[in-house]
Amino acid sequence: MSRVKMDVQLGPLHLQNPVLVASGTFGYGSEYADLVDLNRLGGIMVKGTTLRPRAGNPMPRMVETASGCLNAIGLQNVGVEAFIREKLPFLRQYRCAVIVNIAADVREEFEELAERLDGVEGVHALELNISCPNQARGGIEFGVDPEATYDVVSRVRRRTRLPLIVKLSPNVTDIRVTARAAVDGGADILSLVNTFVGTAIDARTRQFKLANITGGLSGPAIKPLALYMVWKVAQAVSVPIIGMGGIMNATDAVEFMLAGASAVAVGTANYINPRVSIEVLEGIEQYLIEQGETDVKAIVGTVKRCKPESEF
Amino acid sequence: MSRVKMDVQLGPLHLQNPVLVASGTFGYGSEYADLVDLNRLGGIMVKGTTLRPRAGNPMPRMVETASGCLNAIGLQNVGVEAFIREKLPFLRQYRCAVIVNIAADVREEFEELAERLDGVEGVHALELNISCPNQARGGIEFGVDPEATYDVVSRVRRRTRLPLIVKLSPNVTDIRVTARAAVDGGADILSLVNTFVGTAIDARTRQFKLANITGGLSGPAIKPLALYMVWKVAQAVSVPIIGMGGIMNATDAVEFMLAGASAVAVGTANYINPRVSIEVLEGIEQYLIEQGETDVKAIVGTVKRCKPESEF
Amino acid sequence: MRCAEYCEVVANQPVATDQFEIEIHCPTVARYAQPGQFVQMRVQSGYEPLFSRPFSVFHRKPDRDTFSVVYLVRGTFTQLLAHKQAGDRVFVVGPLGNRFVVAEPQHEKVHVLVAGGVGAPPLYLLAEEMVHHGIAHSNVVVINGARRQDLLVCQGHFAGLGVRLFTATEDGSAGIKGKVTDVLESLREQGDLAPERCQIYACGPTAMLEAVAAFAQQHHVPCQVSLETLMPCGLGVCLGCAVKIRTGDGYDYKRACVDGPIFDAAEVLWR
Amino acid sequence: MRCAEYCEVVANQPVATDQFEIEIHCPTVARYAQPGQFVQMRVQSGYEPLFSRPFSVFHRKPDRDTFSVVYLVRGTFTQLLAHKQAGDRVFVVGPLGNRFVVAEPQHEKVHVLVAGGVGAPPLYLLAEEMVHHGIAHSNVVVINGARRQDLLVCQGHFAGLGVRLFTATEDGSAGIKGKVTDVLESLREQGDLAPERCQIYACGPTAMLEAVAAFAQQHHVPCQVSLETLMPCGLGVCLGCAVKIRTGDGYDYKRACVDGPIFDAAEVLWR
Ligand SMILES: Cc1cc2nc3c(=O)[nH]c(=O)nc-3n(C[C@H](O)[C@H](O)[C@H](O)COP(=O)(O)OP(=O)(O)OC[C@H]3O[C@@H](n4cnc5c(N)ncnc54)[C@H](O)[C@@H]3O)c2cc1C
Ligand SMILES: Cc1cc2nc3c(=O)[nH]c(=O)nc-3n(C[C@H](O)[C@H](O)[C@H](O)COP(=O)(O)OP(=O)(O)OC[C@H]3O[C@@H](n4cnc5c(N)ncnc54)[C@H](O)[C@@H]3O)c2cc1C
Ligand SMILES: Cc1cc2nc3c(=O)[nH]c(=O)nc-3n(C[C@H](O)[C@H](O)[C@H](O)COP(=O)(O)O)c2cc1C
Ligand SMILES: Cc1cc2nc3c(=O)[nH]c(=O)nc-3n(C[C@H](O)[C@H](O)[C@H](O)COP(=O)(O)O)c2cc1C
Ligand code: FES
Ligand code: FES
Repeated sequence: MSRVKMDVQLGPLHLQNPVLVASGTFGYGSEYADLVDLNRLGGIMVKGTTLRPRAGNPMPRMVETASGCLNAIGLQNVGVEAFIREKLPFLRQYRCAVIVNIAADVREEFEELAERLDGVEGVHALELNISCPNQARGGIEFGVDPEATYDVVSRVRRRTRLPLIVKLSPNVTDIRVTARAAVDGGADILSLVNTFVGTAIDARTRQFKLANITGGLSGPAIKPLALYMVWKVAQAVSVPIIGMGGIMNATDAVEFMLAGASAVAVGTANYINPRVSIEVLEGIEQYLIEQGETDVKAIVGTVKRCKPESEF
Repeated sequence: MSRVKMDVQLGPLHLQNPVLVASGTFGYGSEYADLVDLNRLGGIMVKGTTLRPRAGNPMPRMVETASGCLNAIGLQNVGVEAFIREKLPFLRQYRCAVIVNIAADVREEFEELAERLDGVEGVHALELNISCPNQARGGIEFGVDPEATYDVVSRVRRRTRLPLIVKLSPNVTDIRVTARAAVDGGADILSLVNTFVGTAIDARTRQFKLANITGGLSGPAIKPLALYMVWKVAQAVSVPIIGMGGIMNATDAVEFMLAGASAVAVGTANYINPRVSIEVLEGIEQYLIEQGETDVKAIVGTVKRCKPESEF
Repeated sequence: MRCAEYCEVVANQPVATDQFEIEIHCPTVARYAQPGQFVQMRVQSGYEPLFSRPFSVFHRKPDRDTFSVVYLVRGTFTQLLAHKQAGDRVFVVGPLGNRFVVAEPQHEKVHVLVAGGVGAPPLYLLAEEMVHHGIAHSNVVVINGARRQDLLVCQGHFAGLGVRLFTATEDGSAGIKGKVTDVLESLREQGDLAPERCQIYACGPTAMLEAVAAFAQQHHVPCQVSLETLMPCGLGVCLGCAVKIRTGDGYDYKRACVDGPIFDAAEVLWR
Repeated sequence: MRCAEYCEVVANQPVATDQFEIEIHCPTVARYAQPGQFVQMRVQSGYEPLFSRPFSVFHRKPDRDTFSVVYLVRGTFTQLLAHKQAGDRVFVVGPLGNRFVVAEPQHEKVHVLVAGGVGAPPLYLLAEEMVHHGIAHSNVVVINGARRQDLLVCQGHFAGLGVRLFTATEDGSAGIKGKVTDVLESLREQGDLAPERCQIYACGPTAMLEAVAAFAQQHHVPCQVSLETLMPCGLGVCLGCAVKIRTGDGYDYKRACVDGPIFDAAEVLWR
C-alpha cells in the first residue's frame, strides 16, 4: 500500500490516482494488458472513436523529429458500435476509469456519439476531441474557434450525463479563450494539450515525409509549450485539468501538476516503454514522500515564482 | 568560387547568399569576427534594438529543454544610439547585409526607431520584431493581432525607405492572417518564426525555472512547427520569406527553402557551433550540386507531396 | 508470453560489413520467440532517436536464456547499438508480431526461403525449425541474396544446417551474379517450384519482396512476406505501421506489428 | 587568439570521486589560455544536452600542444565526457573570458587563492604562473576546501609547487574540519591578511564565493571571484549568463562569459 493519498476527484469523475494514458497511445487497453496491470492506472483514454469505422490516412503516417514525433493517423478506428461490442467488455473487467475519446467532422455526429455512449456500462467519461479537422469548416479544427467550441460542447452536454472532458487544441493564439468557451458550454473537465500542427520534409527526395503533408507534434519537444498552456488555463478556469504533452517520467508529470493539472495523461511515452504509466505513478508517490506530502492533491497548482538570480 | 549561383533577391534587398544569422543569436557580429569570416554571410540580423538601452530581465534567463531552449532575456541591449555609434562602424567594414531588428512596447517607438535608422550608412534593412510583449496592450504581442500588426507595420513603412522585414510570431491560430496583415501594411519581406511561448518548472524546488516565468522556445524542438508555418505563409503571400526555427545544419536550411523560404536564418545553433552559419552555406552549395541545380533560387518552394505508401 | 525489461548484452560482434550480431540475455524471448517474430529494442537513454527499433529474432538459445539479432548499421539507433558491449543493458520488448507459418503438409512441401541482406536472420530461425521438425534437408531451399559478398549474412549458419543453399549477389562476388528472383526463375525452369508442392517465405528489402511477390503471383506459388515499416510502438496501438491488405475488392489498413509482419504476398497492396 | 575546432582527447583519467582530468590536444588553448579563462566543450553529436558546457583550464602544456580540465560528473554532459577515451574528439571553443589579475606590485603582495571543490583547477594555473613569475612561495597561500577528502582536487599539484597550502574539509577527513572561511579567519587572526598587502582570488561554489566575498568586504581585503552561471554561448551574444554588477548606486547586467567570469567581489550583487 502506498503511504500517500493518491485518489483525485475531477468534478464528477473520481479516479483512484491521477495517472491516465492518453488517447491514441494505449489502444483499447487490451494491447498492453499482459505488460501493464491495468488495475493500477487512474484511467484509460481510449483511441479516438468515430460514429462509423475509419480507414485512416495513407502511409507514411508518422515521423520522428528532434525529441518528438509527428503523426497523421487520420483517426483509424473501429467505430463506436464495434468499440462497445468488441473492446468495452474487456475493459469492464478492470477498476480503472474508461474514458472514451470521441471525434467527428460535423456537430451532429458528436451529438450522436454522446447519446450512444450515455449510460453504456463501463464508460466512465467522455473526452471530446475537438482538435481534429472539421470538414464542415473546411478542415479547420473546431477547437481553435471559441464559438464553435461553445456550440459543440453545449450540444454534447445536452446529450449525456457522463462526466464531460473537453480536449483543447494548442494551435491557438490564446488557449484561455477556448478553455472558457468549453467551460461555458458545459465541460466538467478540460484536458490539454492535443498535438501541435507541424510538418517534416525530406531534403533528398524534396518531398513531405507524411503522406498527409502535415501532422501533429507530440513528445518531449512540446513539453515547455504544454506546461505553459496548462498553467495559463489553470488560472483562467475553475474546472479541473488533465495535463499532457511530452510526459516521459514522473518528474514531468509532477511539473504538470505543479502548473495546475489535477491529473496527467501519458502519451507518446507509452510507445517507448509500455510500463511507463506505472513508473510515473510510482515516481509521483516517491516524490510526494520526499517532499513530505501526504496527499497528491496538495501539490496541484503550487508552483511559485523563483527567487530572481537564485541560479547564481 | 562556388559552382552554383547563391545570391538571392528578397524584394528590394539583395543578399550575396541566402544564409543569415538570426537576431539575438549573433550579437553585433564583432563577437564572432575572429571565428567566422563575416564577409561570407548573407547577412547579420543584429540583436533586438530599442529606442533606449534596456537592462533586461533578472536571471535565470535561459533554460535547456528537450532539443530546445527557453529564453527570457528581456531585450537587454545598448539602445539605438549606442548601436549606431559603437556597433555599426565595425559592421560597415564587411560586405554582408546588416539588418537591424527593432523592438518597442508602443507603436510610436517603432516609428521613431525606423526614422532614426532610415538612411544611416551601413544599415541594409529593418526587421520589425512585433513578437515581443506590448505594454500598451497589457503584455500581449502586437504580432498576434492582425489589426495591431497592420497598424504598426504601416506606421513604420511611412517612416523608412529601407527594405522592411516583418518578423512574425508563431503564437497564433492562423499565421497566414498576421502574414497578410503585415504585407498589407507594407512589409517587403516576412521572417518567421520567432520563439514559441513556453515555461519550465523545477519539480524539486517547485519553482519556475525562469525568473520571468515564461520564455520563448527555440531550437530543433520547434523545427516541425516552424517549417509548417513557413510553408503555410509561402502559399498565402507573394513577398519573399526568411525562414528560421531550429536550423542546425544545411539539411534543415534546405528544408525551409523547399517549404518556401527564399533565405534562412540560423539562430540557437550559433551558440553551439560559432561556425555553423558557414557550414550551412557550404552545405547548401553541396546539396545543390548533388541535386544538379545551378541556382539556389530554383529550389525555393518546390517541395512535393510524397507518393503515398512510398515508405513501405 | 512477452516481456518488457532491461536485458544484459552477452556479446556484440561484427558478422559482415557494417553488420553485427548481438546476443542478449532475455529468458522470455529466448524461450518463446517464433521464426519471423521480432523484438523492439532501446539503448538510448534520452530522446535521440525517440522510438525503439524493431529487429527480427535470429538465434534462440533457451539453454543460455539468450537470443540474438543481426543488424545492419544504418542510422542513429544502430550506431548506438554497435557501441554496446557485454554487460551493457538494452531495453527489450518482445517477442512481437506473428510468425512464418510452415505450409502443411510440411513434410511433403518444398519450402523456399528467400532472404535479402539482413532479411536472412529470421529465415535462418525458420530453416532451423524446419530441420528440427524433421523436414528433409532437400526440401528446404534457401536463396540468400545481397548486393555484394561482404553484405551476405548467415551463410555459414545456413550451410551448417545442410539445407539446399543458393547464393546470389548483384556483382557476382559470391554465388550467381544476379538477384534472388533469377534463382527462383532457374529453379522454376528446373521444375523445382511446382505450385501445389511449394511455399515461398521471403524477408528482405521491400523492392525485393515486391519482385518475389510478383514472381509468386505469376507462377501461382503461395508466398509469405515479412514487411518492414516504421514501428513506433510495436504493440498495435499507434497505427503508424499500417499496410494495405486486400479485403474483397477493397483494402484495409492492417498493423504490420501485430497483424504482421508476415503477410500473404497475394493480399499485400504494394502501392 | 581563440579557436573553435574538433580536438583529440589525449587522456581522460579519474582524479577524485566522480572527478576526472581530461587532456585535450589543442594548440591554441595550450598556448594562449590564461589563469581563470575557460573553454566551451561539446561531445554530444545531437541535442542532448543542447548547449556546450564551460570548463576552466587547469593545465597548459604548450610543449605537447595540450591543455587539461578537471571536471566533476554532475549531469548529462559530464557523464558523456567521462566516457571519452584517448583518440575521441571533442569540440572546443576557447580560450574564453577574462583572467585573474595578479595584484601589483606582485612580489610584495600575499596572494591568497581560495578553492572550493572543482574550483581548484584554474587557481592551480594561477599559482603555477605566480611561482613561474618568481613570486616567493611563502607569498602564495592556497586554501583548498571540499566537503570530504575524496572530493579535494589538485592537492598534489599545489603541494608540488611548494606554495603554502591549507586544507579544509567539512567533515575533517583532511586538513582542518571546517570551511575555507575558517582558514581565512585564522590567517587573519595570525596577521597574515593585512588588507593593504593582500589579495584574495576565489573559485568554487557560489555559496562559498559569497561567504569569501563577505569576509573580504568585512576585512577590506581586495578579492576577485570567478562566477559560475549557465553559459549557452560563451561568446557574449546570448545574454543568458548575466550577473548583476554594481555601477554607482545602481547595477548593470554584465556577461559572465566575456566581462567575466572573474569579477571584483565588491562589485557583485549577490542577490
Ligand atoms: C519487423 C522488422 C524486423 C526488422 N529486423 C531487422 C533485422 O533483423 N536486422 C536489421 O538490421 N534491421 C531490421 N529491421 C530494420 C531496422 O528496424 C532498421 O534498420 C532500424 O530501425 C534502423 O534504425 P536507425 O536509427 O539505425 O536508422 P534510421 O536513422 O532510422 O535510418 C537511417 C537511414 O536508413 C534508412 N532506413 C531505416 N530503416 C530502414 C529500413 N527498414 N529499410 C531501408 N532503409 C531504412 C532511413 O530511411 C535512413 O535513411 C527490421 C524492421 C522491421 C519492421
Ligand atoms: C566559467 C566556468 C568554469 C567552470 N569550470 C568548471 C571546471 O573546471 N570543472 C567542473 O567540473 N565544472 C566547471 N564548471 C561547471 C560546469 O560547467 C558544470 O558542471 C557543467 O555544466 C555541468 O553539466 P552537466 O550537463 O553535466 O550537468 P547538468 O545536467 O547541466 O546539471 C546536473 C545537475 O547539476 C547541477 N549543476 C549544473 N551546473 C552546476 C554548477 N555550476 N554548480 C552547481 N550545480 C550545478 C544542475 O542544477 C543539475 O542539478 C564551470 C562553469 C563555469 C561557468
Ligand atoms: C499516434 C498518436 C495518435 C493519437 N491519437 C489521438 C486520438 O485519437 N485522439 C486524441 O484526442 N488525441 C490523440 N493523440 C494525442 C495524444 O492523446 C496527446 O494529446 C498528445 O500526443 C500529447 O501528449 P504526448 O506528448 O505525451 O504524446 C494521439 C497522439 C499520437 C502520438
Ligand atoms: C537568446 C535568444 C535571444 C533572442 N533575441 C531576439 C531578439 O532580440 N529579436 C528577435 O527578433 N528574435 C530574437 N530571438 C529569436 C531568434 O532570432 C529566432 O527567431 C528564434 O530563436 C528561432 O530560431 P532558432 O530556433 O534557430 O533559434 C532570440 C532567440 C534567442 C534564443
Ligand atoms: S507499430 Fe504501433 S501499431 Fe504497429
Ligand atoms: S554565455 Fe552567452 S552571453 Fe554569456
